[in-house]
Amino acid sequence: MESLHSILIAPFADMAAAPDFLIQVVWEGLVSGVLYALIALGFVLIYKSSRIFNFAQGIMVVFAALTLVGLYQMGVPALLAVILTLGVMFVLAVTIERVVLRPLVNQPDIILFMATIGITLFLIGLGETIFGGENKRMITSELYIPTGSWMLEPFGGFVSIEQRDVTAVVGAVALVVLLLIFLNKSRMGRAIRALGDDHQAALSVGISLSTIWVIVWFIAGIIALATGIAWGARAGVSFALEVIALKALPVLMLGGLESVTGAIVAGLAIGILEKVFEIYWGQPLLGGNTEAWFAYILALLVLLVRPQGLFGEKIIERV
Amino acid sequence: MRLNHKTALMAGIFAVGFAAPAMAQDTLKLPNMSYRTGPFAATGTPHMNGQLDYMTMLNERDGGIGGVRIAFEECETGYNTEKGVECYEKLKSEGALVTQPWSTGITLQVLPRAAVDEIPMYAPGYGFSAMQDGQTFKWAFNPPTSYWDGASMIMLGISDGDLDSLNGKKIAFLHLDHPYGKEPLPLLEVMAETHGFELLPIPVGLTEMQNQSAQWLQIRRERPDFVVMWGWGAMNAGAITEAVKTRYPMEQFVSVWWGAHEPDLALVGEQGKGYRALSWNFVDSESKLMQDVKTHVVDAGKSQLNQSAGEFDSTAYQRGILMSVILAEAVEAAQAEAGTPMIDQEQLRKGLENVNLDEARLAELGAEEMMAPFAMSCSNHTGHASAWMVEWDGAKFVKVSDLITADRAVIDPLVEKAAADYAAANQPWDMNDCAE
Amino acid sequence: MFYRIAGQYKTSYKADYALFPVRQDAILLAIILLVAFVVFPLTASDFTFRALLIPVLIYALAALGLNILTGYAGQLSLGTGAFMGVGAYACYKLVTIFPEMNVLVAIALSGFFSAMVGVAFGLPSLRIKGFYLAIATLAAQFFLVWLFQKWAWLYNYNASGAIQVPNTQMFGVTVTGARASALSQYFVVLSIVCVVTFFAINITRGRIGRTWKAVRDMDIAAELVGINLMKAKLSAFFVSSYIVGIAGAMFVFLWRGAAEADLFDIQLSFRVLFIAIIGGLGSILGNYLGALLIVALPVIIGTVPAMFGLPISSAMVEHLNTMIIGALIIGFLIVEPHGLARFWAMIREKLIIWPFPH
Amino acid sequence: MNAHPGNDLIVAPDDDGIAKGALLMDVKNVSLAFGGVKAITDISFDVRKGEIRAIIGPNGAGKTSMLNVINGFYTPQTGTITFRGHARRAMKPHHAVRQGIARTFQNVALFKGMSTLDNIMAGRSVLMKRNIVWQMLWHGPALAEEIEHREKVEEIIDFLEIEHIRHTPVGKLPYGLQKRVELGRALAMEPSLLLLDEPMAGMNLEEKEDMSRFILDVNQQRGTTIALIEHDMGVVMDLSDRVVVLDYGKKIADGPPDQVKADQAVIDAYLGVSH
Amino acid sequence: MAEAHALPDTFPKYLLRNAELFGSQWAMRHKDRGIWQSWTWSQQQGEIRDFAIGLAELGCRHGDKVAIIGANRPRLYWAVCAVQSLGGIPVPVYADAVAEELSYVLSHAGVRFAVVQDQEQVDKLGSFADKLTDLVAMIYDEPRGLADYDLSALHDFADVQKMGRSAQEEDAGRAKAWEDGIRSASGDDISIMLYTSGTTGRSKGVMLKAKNAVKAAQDTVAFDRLTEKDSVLAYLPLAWVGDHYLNYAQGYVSGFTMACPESGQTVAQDLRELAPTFYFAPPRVFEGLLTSVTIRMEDASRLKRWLYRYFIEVARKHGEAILEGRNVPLGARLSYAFGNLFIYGPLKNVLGLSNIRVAYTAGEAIGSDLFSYFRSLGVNLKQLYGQTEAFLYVTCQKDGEVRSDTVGPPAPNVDIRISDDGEVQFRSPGMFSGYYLEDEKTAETMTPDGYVKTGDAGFFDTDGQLKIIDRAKDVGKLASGALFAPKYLENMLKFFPNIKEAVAYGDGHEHAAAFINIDLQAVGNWAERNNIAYASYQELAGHPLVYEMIAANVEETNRRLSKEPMMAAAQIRRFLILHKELDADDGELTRTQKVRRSYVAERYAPLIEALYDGSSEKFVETEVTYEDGRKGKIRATVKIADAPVFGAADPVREAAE
Repeated sequence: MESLHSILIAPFADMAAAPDFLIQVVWEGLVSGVLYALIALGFVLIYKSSRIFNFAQGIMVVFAALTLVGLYQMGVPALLAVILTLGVMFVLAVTIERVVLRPLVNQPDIILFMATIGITLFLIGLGETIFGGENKRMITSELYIPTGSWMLEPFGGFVSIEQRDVTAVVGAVALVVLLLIFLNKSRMGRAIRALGDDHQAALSVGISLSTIWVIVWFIAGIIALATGIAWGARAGVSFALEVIALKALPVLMLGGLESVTGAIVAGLAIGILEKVFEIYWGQPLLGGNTEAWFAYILALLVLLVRPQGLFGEKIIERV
Repeated sequence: MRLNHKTALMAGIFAVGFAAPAMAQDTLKLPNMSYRTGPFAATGTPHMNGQLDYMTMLNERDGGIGGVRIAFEECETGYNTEKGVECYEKLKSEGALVTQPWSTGITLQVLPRAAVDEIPMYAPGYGFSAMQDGQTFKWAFNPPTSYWDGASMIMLGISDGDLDSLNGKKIAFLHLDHPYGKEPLPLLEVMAETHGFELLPIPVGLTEMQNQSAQWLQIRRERPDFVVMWGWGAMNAGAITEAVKTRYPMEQFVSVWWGAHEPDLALVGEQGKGYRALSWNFVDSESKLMQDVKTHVVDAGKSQLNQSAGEFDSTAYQRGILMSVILAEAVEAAQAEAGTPMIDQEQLRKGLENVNLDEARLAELGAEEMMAPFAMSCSNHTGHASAWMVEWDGAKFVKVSDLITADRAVIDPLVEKAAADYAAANQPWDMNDCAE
Repeated sequence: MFYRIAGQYKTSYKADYALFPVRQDAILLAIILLVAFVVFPLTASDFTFRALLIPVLIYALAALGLNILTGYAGQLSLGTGAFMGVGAYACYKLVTIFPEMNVLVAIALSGFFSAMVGVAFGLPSLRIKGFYLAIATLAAQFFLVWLFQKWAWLYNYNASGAIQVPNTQMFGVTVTGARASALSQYFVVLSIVCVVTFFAINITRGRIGRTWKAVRDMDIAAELVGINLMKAKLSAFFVSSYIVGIAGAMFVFLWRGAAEADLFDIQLSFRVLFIAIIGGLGSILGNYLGALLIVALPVIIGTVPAMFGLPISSAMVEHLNTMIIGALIIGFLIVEPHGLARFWAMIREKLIIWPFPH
Repeated sequence: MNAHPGNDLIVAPDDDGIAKGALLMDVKNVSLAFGGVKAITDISFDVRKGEIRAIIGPNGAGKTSMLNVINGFYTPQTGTITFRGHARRAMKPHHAVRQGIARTFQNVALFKGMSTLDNIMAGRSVLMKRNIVWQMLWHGPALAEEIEHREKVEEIIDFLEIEHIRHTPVGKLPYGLQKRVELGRALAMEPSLLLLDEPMAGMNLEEKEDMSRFILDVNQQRGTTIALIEHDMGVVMDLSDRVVVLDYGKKIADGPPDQVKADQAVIDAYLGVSH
Repeated sequence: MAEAHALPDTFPKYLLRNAELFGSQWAMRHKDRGIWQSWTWSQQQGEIRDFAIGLAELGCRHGDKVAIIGANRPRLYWAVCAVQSLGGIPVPVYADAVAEELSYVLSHAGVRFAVVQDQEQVDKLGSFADKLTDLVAMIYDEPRGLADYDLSALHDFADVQKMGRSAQEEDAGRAKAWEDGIRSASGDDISIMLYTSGTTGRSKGVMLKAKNAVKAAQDTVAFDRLTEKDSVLAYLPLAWVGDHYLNYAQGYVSGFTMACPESGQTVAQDLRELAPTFYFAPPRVFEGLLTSVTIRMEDASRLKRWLYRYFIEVARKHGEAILEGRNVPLGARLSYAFGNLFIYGPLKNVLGLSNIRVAYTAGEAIGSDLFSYFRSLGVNLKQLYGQTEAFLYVTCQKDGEVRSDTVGPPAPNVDIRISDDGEVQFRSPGMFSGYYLEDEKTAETMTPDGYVKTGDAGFFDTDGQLKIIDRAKDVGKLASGALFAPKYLENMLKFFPNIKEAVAYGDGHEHAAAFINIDLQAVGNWAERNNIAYASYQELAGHPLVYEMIAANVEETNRRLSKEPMMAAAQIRRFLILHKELDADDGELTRTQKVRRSYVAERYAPLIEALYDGSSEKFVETEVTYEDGRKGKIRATVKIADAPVFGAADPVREAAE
């Protein structure tokens, strides 16, 4: 009886008792969710265009952020460093296309998946070799990202909102909007979308497959840099960031591997729900740290009901 | 022809595999299990640089210890326990005189093995607190002070020496969810009971170190009177930034010595003012010790440290120097007792038991401002040096307390029990005979 | 060349089903076993045992378990590490609750616990397929590791949260704990691995193995030839998790000596997955080859700079090592996506038709 | 020391006590729809023991759906199927196999990574009983069982003349041979009713002749009842004893080939679509 | 009971003996259902007994002819013995014989039963059933497709065995009676009737008496020391004397294991699996093997090619000497041992020749390079010369005394003489007792003093080995009166890999001359390697460099001829390379790919004229038939080349004197 109370009633009572705190929790979750969604977006783009489950998206975030900070530390002005980093990400995209994707065309999914894990290891080694393994500070102010915070005071409590988080959210929204415009309006974008359905159809647009791949990986690189800046601003830049990228997996599954909308919605949902669950159920009842698994279990439960994910297309079995 | 290339590749791989590793001779093999990679590299690297640079300094300045050069080889573990065990075996096979496991996880794995292999284990400022019981832990040493000592000193520090003033208070214990982070818990639980404060352990998983918003939301909700941090690596930076964000009063935020790490605080700068840490060492870049290191190593370009980031003046780097100072003391003591510069593991163990860094010796070394004096013995493998509270003033750490000494009355019985339990769980277990 | 198969014909199906229908394979295996059981024990150092041989064997066994699930039954798993953990913690509990229990029995029993957990997390495989299924195993991975941390009963409320392997004896020889010699642990590991491998070969070549492969190749068709998909998938999860579980128990009891929850993190899962894939999915031999490459190679690479006296810091070696392993994985996937086992099969085929090229 | 060399007559194993010519399966008023789309509308027909029954019709007539209903892959909304005296509407495909219904597929559905032998052996999974413990030990009962079934499978391999590809992974075989292996796998299940979904699709003339011969041999020598879907009218008319014609999911004719051929509705249906 | 100690004189008697002596030794294997199904001698005896008694139940009696038609299958071999055990006469017939031919043989022999392999043969026999008035029943091995045939006169082999078994069950003495029947049989009974394939005229039924057949086999089994430990792969046509003798007769006498391949297409694979110890193949099989080795080695890696070339050279130098146990330097032995490890062993392994103790080739001449190649690898390859009428062996080579250009000294107990006109004649233990129902032809073949005319021309070489040069009727004389044996020349030419076919002329002419067909594959390869472009056979054939190459071959032929006293006069002075390949579709070759010399001469008369009128080229127009049956004409100007001749040491004008 008591346990039922603590599971079903007490958490909601808590929420009602301190709505400001609830808002803070949701906001924190939302910010995480935006970043999850960004990482997942990189996954989705690559998966849509090449059926590759790109495990390296996480390390690309770290690598982009490290490159940016590393270049700055070498004395390159901040904004130039951003441009140079984009150049590095482009070179990376071209290299991956040439060295990894092209020879592995038509291999089974799991092989490509493993290859991206190989890329991950390689980039970790490369990044550590060049930039060292220690934690670095993101060059937040140098990039004109505001660092202060706003204090809202609703319901007699307070909600602290970091300006850089707001920047991250705004930046992410802008990035997504730009991306959607690109995908829907440009010829290249349409080719990428078509690729998900049919290679031939995409080729008929007149753009070669390898060009598309380079572009897609490059876009994934841009997203990675954006994610890296946003996340790095919160917790510094180090290889520990990579583990966060694993969170993108349940986001993807939940959203459906091919759905851009799915990635965004699922990212936000997971970000908020895991935080709320952790604060109101996990910490009081389960000893905390439930964020380590909440997203996966949630995705699993949803998949049991909808095996193709929330926004995936229904799979009809035929013989 | 593809096959032939592949065959050649395989042949090469196996050829390399069976070649025996070369061995150097006539050196004191004092290897270190370092981690300059991975999420803990940030705090690990300066310590390891310090350890290495002091040994290099001895080699450069004195030609080693007792005329024998020191081979301070590093084996990279990445804070990974598996790699650590591999390193242990590798270094053991190379004839290491000492094992410095550098992570509580690795320490726990290596502890029983080192006892069987009869290699002294040197875990300065970390490891298993019960290792102070030299009678049980014949081969393990954790000078100058243990985590339980540290926890006790922090409690004394925040209560200004009056533990009962903590009665009714709520103290959050923000720790890495790892053997290291859990280490002080038994002591804190006992103290909470005795002194009537509420202990709220808040673990931080390895994957959450950089995103502790859940933990800090909990702290915000629970509003503890103090947050005691037992973090490492990227966790500390994460916690400090979150604390600032959550507007947790910095003066109620205290860390164990690893939290006295300037780069972590540099992230928040002025906003970190009032943050405190217990430290058994203090920066004194002008001391003779540090100046010798600067002259012989840093300026000679033989150091790996990151000068531009001010690493030389950092607490962590200088703490690393002191870690090697203690070990070098032990080697000297061992050489004196053995009457030969080339010592073996058993002799080094004896040497460690005979380390006596009293004020005079510290002054002789030029480190009198840098740490408190202590001495080890057969039955005391920790030495229990006292420590200071240091506080971040927005740019650097400053001493804000006198030397604090741990409360032995609480700790020693716990140590005794833990040591006995340990020996029981690891039967058969060889004890150290300290009667002589 | 050395394979002379002329005259090695089979006059009964029984002979056709011999473990090694080709004599030279049997000879080769005999040589390998001789080296493993006699030559290594006489020559290898503790370091070789502890850093190379024992981990290679244990990882190979874990990869074998995974391979049954992923390579034979086609169900991708990213949770191997956690299932190893279940085996390890189960073994620890068994040994501490029943101190009189022979550690071999404890290891064998601990596999059943991981098998049970494996089946539980395998249930979603009936509805979820392909990469989506990976989420089920990932959920297992993260949830179980969390459980290992939070459920203090599992580590006997040990302050450090770690489990410490006690010294136990078998036939008067200490085989676990710090007092066990590397040699005795090696023998125990080797024997278990040999026996399990033998069983695994038998299962995979018989009816059950065929059922798994059928499900892997085309599950709809498998169902329509009368294979009960639920039974097939869950039996694969069971057998796979059992083997992975005892590999986990051995991992801690016969190699590491102590463990904390993080040991069984996703990196371990990936490592085992690498071994299975580089070795060759759907192969038994591949697991050993893969383990040799993934486990032994870094150790060997680590000794190379020292051998040539190169002044490279150990951290740099580690960084380069990570890069090399990453590049190797990509390289191997490009050159031979079916893994080292296929590579060996090609060499063997070449040796059989030597001197002809095809 | 094999006691039975050469080629023993393969005896139909489905000793189900149903006399030749008696009712084996009765499909009654079956309808099937996906969403709102009707695939099959109220179809009834029967299959008698020992006959070759053809189901024909233009593209999209619902032929494959009909087979899918018969072997339990689809569950019809209405109607019953009585097989060997047991009536049912829904069942799991593997239960259908246990009841004695085996099938092949329009697009070959073999286990690509497995050899011909293993594919056919997989068809006997249902008939093999040894549990995992025996399988682990292999030597002894599991091996004896394996050999027992291997002998049966070798008979099929011999029967279908695919000895030379016994150990070839089926993914590497040409299409015609794959079809043959698939037939072998279905035969391995020792079915009382064999469903063939366009067994000759995509084959050249020679392959079609071979396949026709195998189908006839299966029917005659093993006494297996066959229901087949086929596009090639010539083949159907030659092979089958009775034909049921579907169009747009409805039955439009049913009877012996000659009668069906002359049926006006059938002629119209086939003229309506170009072939 | 004196008989018990004497050697058996019929094959069924050997069956009983073998079942007793080697009861648990393997008698028969058959690759079937993926494995080598095997029977021991006692199992084989059981199978044969059941079938024989069943056959007897069907009415088979002493003297009945029983046709055996099909591929090499254990049951057909058992049928042979079963028939013999009943005193009947098995008549094996070529399975690929057309209905017409089959109908002639079966009605000529008056078969009462036919044991056939499968539906195909049943159908074939059915097509002329009206002619087989004596036929009582047909028994088939494979039931496939025969289910709905009229069953009254058609029996499954297994059913007949079943009948046999139930007869034994009913009458316990039946088996004993069967064995007694065998024991009491006479060696004078006809053991088998083999119809010679009719290259000329109708097939003739060669009757072989049991005791003669057995004696011949005993001799050669002793000669090659064959034992029950040996094994063979029976892949040659069942109806051919070679198969019956080498596998069946020798098998029963020695007790070795006979193995039947899975099918005609899998012989190479089966050979490789089985690795028999005794092997027979006609030269073209060895040639095919060598060609495939050469071609496959071309694609091998550089290292392998080098190893191959190096060690084959070592083998060429020392291999035969080592095989024959002659003195070889230690270094060479060592090289050879390495060669064995890296090349010879693996090569023999992939060819299935690893365990060969004795191998024979016969039927046509074999090139010395080809012959030496296999011998140098350590394959004890030898030649024999034989005939159906002799029950195979006339001559055969002894181990260690092997040459490629002779067929060896007379086989044990064989008496050979060369007639005045050069024809080889013999008397042998296995000699036939006459053609069935054709006494006239028997008389034509036998000399009055009991020798058999072989129809082959030949002579004994100095070391007593027989050399066969041609069919006796083809041997002609040059205008000078010197011996001219066209086939001999042709064979010598054909041993060059570049020459596929040769047609030699010279009978009645001043000198010998030849048409040559190049081997498109070999010469084409050569052209490719030397960057010689060509669009057609015709173009390649006319290429000057090709002429040069062939001229060198002809010259070498002449050099060799000059060393042979009998042949030196017939050196080839002029030759031409024919502009088209000789083709069976154009009637230039028989269907068995033998040159029809006279037809070619007629068709290319202008070219022959040119060979002898000294002109250096000649325009010809030839009608050809394309593969699809259309006819067309090809035109070409064919060059004629001269070849140097070598002085003979001692020209001999007459052959056998």
